[in-house]
Parts: sequence; structure tokens; C-alpha cells
Amino acid sequence: MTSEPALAADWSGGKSPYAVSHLKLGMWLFIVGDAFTFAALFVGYGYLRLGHPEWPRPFDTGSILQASLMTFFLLSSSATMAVAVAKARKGDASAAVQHMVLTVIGGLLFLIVHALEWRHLIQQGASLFSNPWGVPLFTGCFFTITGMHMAHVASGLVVLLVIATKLKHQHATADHVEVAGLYWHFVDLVWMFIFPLIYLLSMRTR
Amino acid sequence: MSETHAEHEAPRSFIRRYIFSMDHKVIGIQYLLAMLLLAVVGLALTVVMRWHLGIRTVLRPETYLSLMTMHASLMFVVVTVTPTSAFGNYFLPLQVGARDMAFPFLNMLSFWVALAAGLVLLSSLIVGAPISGWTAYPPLSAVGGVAGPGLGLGQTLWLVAVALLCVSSMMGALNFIATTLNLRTRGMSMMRLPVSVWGWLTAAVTGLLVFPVLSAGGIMLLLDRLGKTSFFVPSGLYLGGEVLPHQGGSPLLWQHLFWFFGHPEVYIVIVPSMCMVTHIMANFARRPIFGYRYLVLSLFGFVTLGGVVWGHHMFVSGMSPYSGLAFSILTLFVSIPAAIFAISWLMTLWGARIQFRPPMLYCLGFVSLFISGGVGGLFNAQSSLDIYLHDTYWVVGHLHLLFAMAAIFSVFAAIHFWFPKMFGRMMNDTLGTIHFWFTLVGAYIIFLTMHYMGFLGHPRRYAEISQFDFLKPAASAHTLISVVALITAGAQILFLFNFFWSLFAGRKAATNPWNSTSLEWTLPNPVPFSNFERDIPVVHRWAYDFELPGGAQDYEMQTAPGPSMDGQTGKGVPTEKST
Amino acid sequence: MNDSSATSAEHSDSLKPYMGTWLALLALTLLEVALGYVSMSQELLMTLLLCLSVVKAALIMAYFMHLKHEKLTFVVTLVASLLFIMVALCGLLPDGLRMLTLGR
Amino acid sequence: MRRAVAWLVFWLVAAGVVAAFYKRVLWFPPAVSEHGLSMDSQFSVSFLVIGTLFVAAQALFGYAVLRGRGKSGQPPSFWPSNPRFEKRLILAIVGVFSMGSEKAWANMYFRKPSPDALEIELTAEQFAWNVRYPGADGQFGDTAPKFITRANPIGLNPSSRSGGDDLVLLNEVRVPAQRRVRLTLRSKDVLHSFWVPNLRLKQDIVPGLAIQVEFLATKTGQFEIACAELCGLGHFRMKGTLIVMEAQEFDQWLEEESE
Repeated sequence: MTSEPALAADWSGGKSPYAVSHLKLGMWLFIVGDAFTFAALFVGYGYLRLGHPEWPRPFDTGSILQASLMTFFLLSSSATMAVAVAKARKGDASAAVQHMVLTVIGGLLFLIVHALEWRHLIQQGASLFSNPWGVPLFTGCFFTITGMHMAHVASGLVVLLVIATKLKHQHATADHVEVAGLYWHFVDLVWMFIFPLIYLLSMRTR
Repeated sequence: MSETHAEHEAPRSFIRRYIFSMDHKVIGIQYLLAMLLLAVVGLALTVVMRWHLGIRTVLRPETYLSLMTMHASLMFVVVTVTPTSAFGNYFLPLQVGARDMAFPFLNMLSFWVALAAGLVLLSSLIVGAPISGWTAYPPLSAVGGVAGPGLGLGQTLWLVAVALLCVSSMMGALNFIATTLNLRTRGMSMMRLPVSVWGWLTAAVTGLLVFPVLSAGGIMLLLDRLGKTSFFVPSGLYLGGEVLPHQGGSPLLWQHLFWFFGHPEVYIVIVPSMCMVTHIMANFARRPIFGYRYLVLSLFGFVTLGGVVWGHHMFVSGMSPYSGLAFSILTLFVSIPAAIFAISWLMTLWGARIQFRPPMLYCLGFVSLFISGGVGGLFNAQSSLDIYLHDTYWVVGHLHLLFAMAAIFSVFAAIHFWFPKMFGRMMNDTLGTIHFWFTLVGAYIIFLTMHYMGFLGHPRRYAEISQFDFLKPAASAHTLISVVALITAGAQILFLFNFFWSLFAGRKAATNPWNSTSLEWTLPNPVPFSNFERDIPVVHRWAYDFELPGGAQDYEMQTAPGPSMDGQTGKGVPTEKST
Repeated sequence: MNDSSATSAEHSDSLKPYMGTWLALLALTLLEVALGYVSMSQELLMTLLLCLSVVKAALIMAYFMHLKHEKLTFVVTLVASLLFIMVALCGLLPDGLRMLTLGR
Repeated sequence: MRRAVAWLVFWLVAAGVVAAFYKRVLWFPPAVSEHGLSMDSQFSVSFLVIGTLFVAAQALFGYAVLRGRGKSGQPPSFWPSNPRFEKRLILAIVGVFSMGSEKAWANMYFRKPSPDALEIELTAEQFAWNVRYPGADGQFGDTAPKFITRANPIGLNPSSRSGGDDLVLLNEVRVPAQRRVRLTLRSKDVLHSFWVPNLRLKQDIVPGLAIQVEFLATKTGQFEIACAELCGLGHFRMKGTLIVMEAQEFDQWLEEESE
């Protein structure tokens, strides 16, 4: 534990009390805010689901495997991103760029599988306002939350590509890579809640 | 740290310098002027509405409701943004000793998005403004034009404006927090920050916590409107001669999400207002702030309590009565941080040699309005009494006393106080004093009368009162309010005249005309592009060392070394406390 | 900010923690999927899944997002604000049940 | 001298306003419901406490402002604040309010539904009140939006067995005095709010929910029902009438209407 005088010294001005750059602090604050948007969406989903005990559970083993595959892609891309940040920190820009490209590939795979899944559901008759399995709100919530997440993944990919290009031409620093990485991990983190709450709780098993 | 100010030169071209500027000072003034413009529009709507309600019926009911919605929404944008964005932008970096905000580009973006939000709102006035009120309760706001005029495109534009405001506020909030935490100069510890900085920081933290929730709600409402989802629309609504296709949603969910944002929103406005008033008041009372540490603590209280009392807007909404019970008790506890502030003001003023200049007058007016509005809240907070008071004119009067009048008084105080630093000239004292008295008396007559109309049970948002016998006694009250409101609105011309006249013809201001202590007053007029020409000064004391014993002058600048009464050496309160 | 990059560099020498975290996250995901196939009440399943997800989120934040190497005050500030809003938001959940009891 | 006059005026006005409230010269429309009376007494207590607080705070503040005037050159003297006393005072006020108020709240919302209450269903729409009595069998027939027509405003199912004798009225609620009435509040379209100032009863009507409230009217007479939640352009003219009758008279009326 930090003793009180030391703690007070951190806050006495002239330096960052958290020992983080404001770029990083800003990204963390953004992440906290964005997390609340998702939290509110999740709470809204929970609220509506509480009021509908007959909530549909249409995901069969195929869908769950697909979603698990998506989870695998996203988790792996997060891991490569973490490595990219470490490489960038060590000054190994080319290795960092390589790992960022791997990350982008992971993200793209996630998006592609996700889009295929959406197409599959839409072909079965699912839309924002109706679906063949019962309570129409089910697909409303599903498409809204996963759509929001997809938008985040897509924008994260753009950010990663921009930073990777800049890093390659030495216009970006390790700080930029780290901050882009924070955003990417956050996108991953949100999926860690979407996967169980949306998919696993709507499994067709029993 | 690639984005800080010091690294780039002052831009040369007019557009980069004054229009798309990244300089926090220019952005602060842009905010102030844009919000003054919107406030004038909002006030003009009031004039029309008051003419209609109290003097002669001139509007169709739907037009009245659109004007009411637009008045509330515009003023909501204005009062949300002005105390923090206008003054915070200009003075937060100066008061903490920074060369600019942490993210100048984000800052610029934040302003332009906020302006876009204002303009989109105004454009909805042109295509037919929504009639659903600023709370936009579904189903009225969710099912489109079938529910009433203005609920088609107008309501969609309204929602777009709200979304833009969310984005702008988020960008502003994280900028303010990062700046306050990371860019303080050496010696500017948290307990030496001017209270105004604490206020802006608190507003930013609150904004960061709650605006995302509103944007989530906004996304769902937009999808209900455009994507025909049913988050907020229940099954089997019969409107316009047909059964709507929506199924299974809950209007209460929107109310919860909205007020989860909406109540802290009140603190986003009033807390920086309170803090600016505290700061300015100490200056004109020539006294150290009483209980600085308690004030900081109570700010934490406002943030946390603000997050758990939203349900007091929903006592009769059909919410679970057990929730109502909990929200009611929690709400009563808000009186504690509020009382701490009131006691601090009282103690700061007690026995002080007060200088009655306009900024101080507005501060005193603020305190009086704050107390009046605050004690009114003790009625609303009691759930059983709120059954009667809810959605009556009592609430309109209460919210205007606090949320509108007190907040606007703090803005007046801040404009008069900081005008010399922002524009290099002084505003006229006589005009300011006359304007103050007109506005204060007007505000009290108007809004206390509205409290009385609440006793009659007069529901708010009524375009006319001729239909009901129990509203007959309210007719004369409406007339009184309208006449006074027209006079008070007219008195605002005094302020506008004073503002624009002083801009060009006011007396030239000295560097530190008010003998004030915080860092912005060490800077010349106009403040240079990178704020501090050479090195950023080191701070040695808090901002409230007035009446120091044995000094040649009755104040010490924060940059002056020497013994101080601040939080570092004492307890934040002067030692001669017990007499 | 220079000192912050220095502290991060010290910890980024080895890539092992990242691999470990990655494997742990995958294992937890597998566990979650497996739980989905065990027959139990929906409430219990939800509680278990939420707990596991919180563990996963904590792992991501601690290792991938480097919170483990940040100052304690920073971590406390972030986690406290996250927890506060999420707990407060749950205050609106009871009304979801009103749709059940009062719905027509 | 001027200051003395200002003070005198201030105190006279303040005392006058407080007295007017306390003596109920300035007061709400007369209460005609059981819970309304206890709500009024909670209002009285609140007015007394909050009024005192208000006057004291404004007066202290005004005194502090005026006192400092013109005494330049004197060092400040601090009025010793007593945080413990102030904390206790605030907590006491919070305690008194929450106890009194929540008791009234609990009396309204946490009581068991009375078995012998008269059942009435109120279906609000833009901009009218549809009132339904269950008829002789004491049961409401089922409704559905698809059955709604101009002649069948609440969408009564024509094939419903218990619906045949339901009595549907427009904008007129008749209730007996001194008997508990249970209102079931429903909405066809948007939010409305059932608001009768004399009953001291306000309850939002949420489409999709059937919210129930109970009241007991103590006096006969005609009272206005207003809508207190913005429901569209005709919000201001959504008027109904509550007619409280003697129990005997009411029974007679119900019988006549049902035939």
C-alpha cells in the first residue's frame, strides 16, 4: 500500500497522478463511458426478458459452435494485439505491425462469421421486429446489441489499420499502438458478455 | 503527448484561428456566443407561450406543445452546456495552469457537434416540432406521426439532436477529466484547485457516467421509430384507427433510462453553477471559503447520490411501489450535500465586508434561489406528497427556480466576473445591477406563483385551462405570470445590450480588476495563445487566501510563496475559527 | 508519460503471460459452453455464466489491458466507477417483473 | 431605517405566508378521500418544518449579507459553525419526513386488495375516458384491440360470455361514498394519468399494464378528472367527471343502467 504522503505527492500537480499519459487516460475514460452504453443495453435486455418468460431459445448446437468460433477469433486477435503492443514497446515496429495485421485478420474473420450468422438468421425469417421463434423483442435485442458490437469491431479494425500503417511509416508511436490495443481489448471484453448472455442463455437444449 | 498546445504555433489564417480553432479560449467564447443565441431563441418561445397562456389565446394546442417541447429542449442544451463548456473551456486550463486542454482537437469537435445538435433541434422547429415534451415519453414519441403532429420527422430530428449532444458531451467530459487530472501545474494539488475547477470536474465525471445511458436509450428509441422494434412500445396499441404492429415493450423502460441520465443531468448543470458561485463569492466577500474539504466531499456525494435517485421522477409512473419507497428515502439524503454548500455560503458571508458588484449580486441571487428551490424539493422528494404534486405547475416552478433561474444566475455572475479576462473590457455595473433586480424579482414572482398553481392541482403542459372548473382560479395567476414574464424577458435586453456594448465600448480592464487570486488573473489581456508566455507558474497556495493577517494587500495570488491557510498547511478553514 | 512507458516496458519482456491469459480465456469459454449443456435452472445458469464472464473480463483487463501494471489508484477509480453504474442500473430491473404481474 | 423597514416587511410577508398555509387559507381543493386526509396532514407537517427552514435560511442569509455592509477594515469574525448539530438537524428532518411520508405511501400501496371493493375499469384513450362496470355477474368480459370499433370503444369481445352485461360509459365515473373502489387503469394508446385533485389521487396509466388503485370517497359531489401525463394535442381537454353518490342512490342507478 502506498503511504499517504506518497499518495498526496502524486496528486500535487505537475505530473499525472495515475502515471498514465493523457492519451491513455482519455482512452480509458472513453472505454468506461462506452461500457455504460453497453451496460444500459444489457440492462434493457434483461428488463425486457424478465417480462417475457417465454423468451425464445432458438440457438442449436450449430449456432453455438459458430458463436464459439467467433469467440475464439476475437480472443486470439486480442492476444496477438497484446503481443503487438509489447513488441511496439520494445521498439520492434515490424513485429508489432505483423501482429497488428494478425489482429486485423482475426477481427475480419469474426466479422465474416458473424455476418454469415446474421444472414442465416435473416433467411430463417428473423428481422428487427419479428422472428419465427416467438417474442419479437428477441431479435430486436439480438440485432441491436450484436449490431452495436459489430459496429465497434468494424471501427476498431479501421483504427488498427490506420495505426499499423502509420507505425510502418514511423508516424505513430508505441503509445498509439497501446491505446488502439486498449480499444480492441474492450471490444473483446464486451463480447465476453454478449456470448453467454445472448447466445448461451438462448440455447435450444431442453 | 503529441497533441498538446505548446508544440504547435498559433495558426495564422482567420478560419483556423477563430472558426475551426483548437484553442480552448476561442472554443469557450464560441460556446458562450452560440449558447447565448440559442438561449435567446428559447426565451422568445417563452414569450410566445406566456402570451398565449396568460394574455390571449393565439396558438393551436399542438403548436403550444411544440413550442413547449422546443423551449425545454433548447434551454436544456443551453444550460447543460454553458456553465461547464463555455466557462470551463476557457478557464479550466487557465486555473489549473495548463497551456490547453488535453485533447484540443477533440475539444473543437465537441463544440461543432454541440452546435450541430442545436441547429438540428432548431431545424425540427421548421419541419414541425415534436409535441412529446423534452422527456419524449414513448409511446407518444415512439410510434411516429400517427400519435400526433410533429411526431414524425420532427421527433426523429429531435432524437438525432440528442444523440449529437451525447457525443459532444462525452468528448467534452473526457477532455475535462484528463485535463484536470493530468495537466495541473506544479503545486496545484487537488486540494488547492479553485472550487470552480472542482465543479467542472464533477460535471464532467457525472456526464461521462450518464450520457452513455441516454445514448443507449436514444438508440433503442430510434430503432423503435425507424426499425419498428418494440423496446418501448407494448402490444396492442390502437392508434389512428388501427392496431399497431409493435409487441411486448415497456414504456417504463425508457422512463428509467431517461431519468437515469435526466436526474444526474440536473447536477451536471447545477453543481458547476454552485461551484462557480462559491468561487466568485469568496472573491467579493474577501473571505476564504468556509469548509473547502466538506465542499469537495459533498461533490462526491452529489455524484453518487445522483446515480441512485432517478426514480423520484417516477413515483406515480406505475413503477413498483417498493422502488418508490427506496428512491424517496435516498432522495431526501440529497439535502445533506446541498445543505453543506448552503452552510458554506452562509459562513463565508458571515461578517464579511461584501463588495456589492454585479457578479456578487448574481451570486447572492443564486443562493437565495437555490435555497427556495431546494426547500421545495423536500416536498417533491416525499413520495406520498408527490402523488399530488407530480406533473403539476409546482414541479414547473420548482425546476425553473433551481435548474433554470439559479443556473442562469450563475452564468450571469460568471459572465460579469470573467468578462474582463475574456474580452479585455469591463461590463457596466449600473446596467448589471438593474438587470439583476428585475430578473430576481421577476423570477420569484413567476415561479412562486407557479408553486401556488401546483396547489390547485394545475397539470403542466396544458395548452388551455378553459375546460376545467378547478382551474378557474388559475386564470388570474396565469395573467400575472405572463405580464411579469414579459417584463422579465424584456429586462434581458438590458443584459444583452450590456454584453455587446461592453464588448466594443466597455472600460478597458486591468489585468486583475477584481483583486482575485487564481491563475487566470496573472495573465495579460488578451490572454496569449499558449496562455503562459514563458514557464508555467508554480502554485504555492489555494485560491482563497483573502484577509491574510499582516499582508500589505488583502489577498495573495496562488503563485505567491509564503504561509497560507490552504488544505496543505491547515484544514482548509482558517485557524481563527473559534471565537 | 515517459515514466509510464518505462514501467510498461519492464513488464513486456516476456510474452508468456499473454499466452497464459489467452489459454485461460479459451478454457473458460469452453467451460461456459459446457455449462450451457448441463441441465439446470435458467437463473442458476445465468448466475454461473455471469460469474465466469466477470472472471474473463477481469483477466482481459488485468493482462491484455495492462491494468495489473497500472497504479492501484487508477485501477480502483476505473473499477469503482464501472461497478457503481452497473449496480445502480440494476435498480430498474424490478419493473421488468411488473410486465409479468400487471400485464394483460 | 430603511433596513429596519425591509426587515419588518420581510418578516411580515414570511409570517403571513406561513400562517396562510397553516390556517389553510391558501390550500388545496378540499380532500374527499380517506387517504387524502392523511396526505393533507403530512402536507401540514411539511409546511411547518420546511417553511421554518426556508424562512430561517433566507433570513440568516439576508442578515449575513446586510451585516457585512460598510464595516470596512474590521477583521472577519467567524460564526462558529457546529457541524455535529447541523448534521443531526438534517438527519432528524430527513427521518421525520421519510417516516411520515412513507407511512402514507405504504397505506396507499402496500395494503391488501379489499375483497368487497367495487370494481371499475377505466380505459383511457386520446382524449377520453372509457369507464366500465362489470355488470350483474361481477366479471369483466375480455377485450382485445382487434375488436375496437367506434361502437365498441374498448374492444369488448362480442363472443365473451361475461361481457354481455358489462356497462360502458364515456367520461363519467360514478362511485358510492364510503365504500372502497378499485380502479383498474388501462390505456388504449399512449401514456395518460388519472388525476382527481379532490381525491388526492394521481396514477399514470401505462399501456400494456393494468395498474390498480384503491380509494374510498368520503363525501358526495361531482369532481373533475383530468389527465396529468402529456398524451398528445388534446391533453388539455381530456376531461372526465367523478360523481360520488350515496351508496343507496348508486345501487339504484347501477340497477337502472344495467337494464
